[in-house]
Amino acid sequence: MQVNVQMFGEFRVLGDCLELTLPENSTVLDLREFIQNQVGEFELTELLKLSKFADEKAVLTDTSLCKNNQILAILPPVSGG
Amino acid sequence: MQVNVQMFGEFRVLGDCLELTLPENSTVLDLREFIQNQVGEFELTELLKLSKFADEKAVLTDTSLCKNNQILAILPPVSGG
Amino acid sequence: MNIHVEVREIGGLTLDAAEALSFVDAPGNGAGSLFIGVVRDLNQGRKVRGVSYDVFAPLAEQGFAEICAEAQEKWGDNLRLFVAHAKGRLDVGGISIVLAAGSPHRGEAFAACRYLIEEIKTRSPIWKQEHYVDGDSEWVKGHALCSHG
Amino acid sequence: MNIHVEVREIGGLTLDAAEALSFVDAPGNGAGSLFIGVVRDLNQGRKVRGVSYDVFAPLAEQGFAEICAEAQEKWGDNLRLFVAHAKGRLDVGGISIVLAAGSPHRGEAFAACRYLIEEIKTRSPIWKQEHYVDGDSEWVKGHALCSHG
Repeated sequence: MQVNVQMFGEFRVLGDCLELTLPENSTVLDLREFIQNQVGEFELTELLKLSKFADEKAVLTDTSLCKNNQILAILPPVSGG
Repeated sequence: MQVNVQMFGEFRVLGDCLELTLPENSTVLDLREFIQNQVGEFELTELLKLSKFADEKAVLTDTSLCKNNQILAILPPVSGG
Repeated sequence: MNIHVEVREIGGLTLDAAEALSFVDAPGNGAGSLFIGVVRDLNQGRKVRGVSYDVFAPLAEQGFAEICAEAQEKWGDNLRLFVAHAKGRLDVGGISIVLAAGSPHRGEAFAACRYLIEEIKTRSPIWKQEHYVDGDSEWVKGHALCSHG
Repeated sequence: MNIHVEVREIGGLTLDAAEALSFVDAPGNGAGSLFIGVVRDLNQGRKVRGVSYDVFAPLAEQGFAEICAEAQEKWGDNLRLFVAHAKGRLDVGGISIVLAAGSPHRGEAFAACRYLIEEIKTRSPIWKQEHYVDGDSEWVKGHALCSHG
């Protein structure tokens, strides 16, 4: 299945979004590990550990199931306001 | 000596200001008693007890000396802001 | 000068939030806290049409400046502060007071703005006469001022 | 509707205090508390030229609305609340956030306005990239969001 992962903050160095193909029934944890393996840079993999995934309505836990064609976002630690 | 006492709040019923002639070396307490004796109405004499006198720079104590041609103000309990 | 205090006669310029925020802005300030007091249509169960503010202006402005100086002592000399109070009659919705505090960080701005309104409410020579929809008018009961010295 | 929440793209309308105060005004409201966040020229000793705000807008607006609902639960359903956050690049002096709370009395207005900014700061998907006078740029270090459920 396909998911679209939007990048924010420091992850913008990877582009504005990643189009990823994941196995059926992947969880957010699977997605996290998938990205972790694609990103070689040490600083970004460390940052990824501190980051959350979200859809447009809520921040997701690692056990959440991904859906086909879902729009997700990777949220590094926030500094806003 | 002459003092000009400006009226505020409920004391406006007496006019915008009172031009009073007081004996030399009168204190704020003397002024207070002078006005107390002139104002017959019970409600206003009760209000006067709760009121302070001031010049343009500070609220005065009853022991302050009045000055000739001084501009004073009578300040009933405040409710502003 | 980083303090502005004023009693403004109604009929001239009306009190204005933008003016206050603009005054407290500065390149080093990241936070602005503003308070406005507005005449509301109901007080203690009575329908209000308007309020007249009676102010002993010179003493009020002197007091505003003292309160601002106290705030700067507590939260920093670099605080920029704006205080303006209306004098005269306002209808419902009219702005009676505008306060603003500008500072590098938000904690100081909030604290100073809150301090200004609480102190002004209790220490300023200002009296409110409420005008009711039924035609009656009444001076709002207040509390006695303190004298110092 | 007594809540307004918005992420506003810079380049369109700029954030505006008057708009916020006007939204939270109502005949029964005697108090308005407003907060603005402004880009300042110095952060942790470095001279700043501007800040880019990166925002995941749909989730941010969802979060703003939740925070507003929490404030109404704490300080009254009749609270009127306004939240707008900028998205994009601002120079020094640019307004990044405008919050306002309107209520019958000032205690609730101040408390709600303070609650909004503290919660928005810690819970919103917003990232700041500072641009320095020396030409360098850096994403400001933040803290991890919490997930619920």
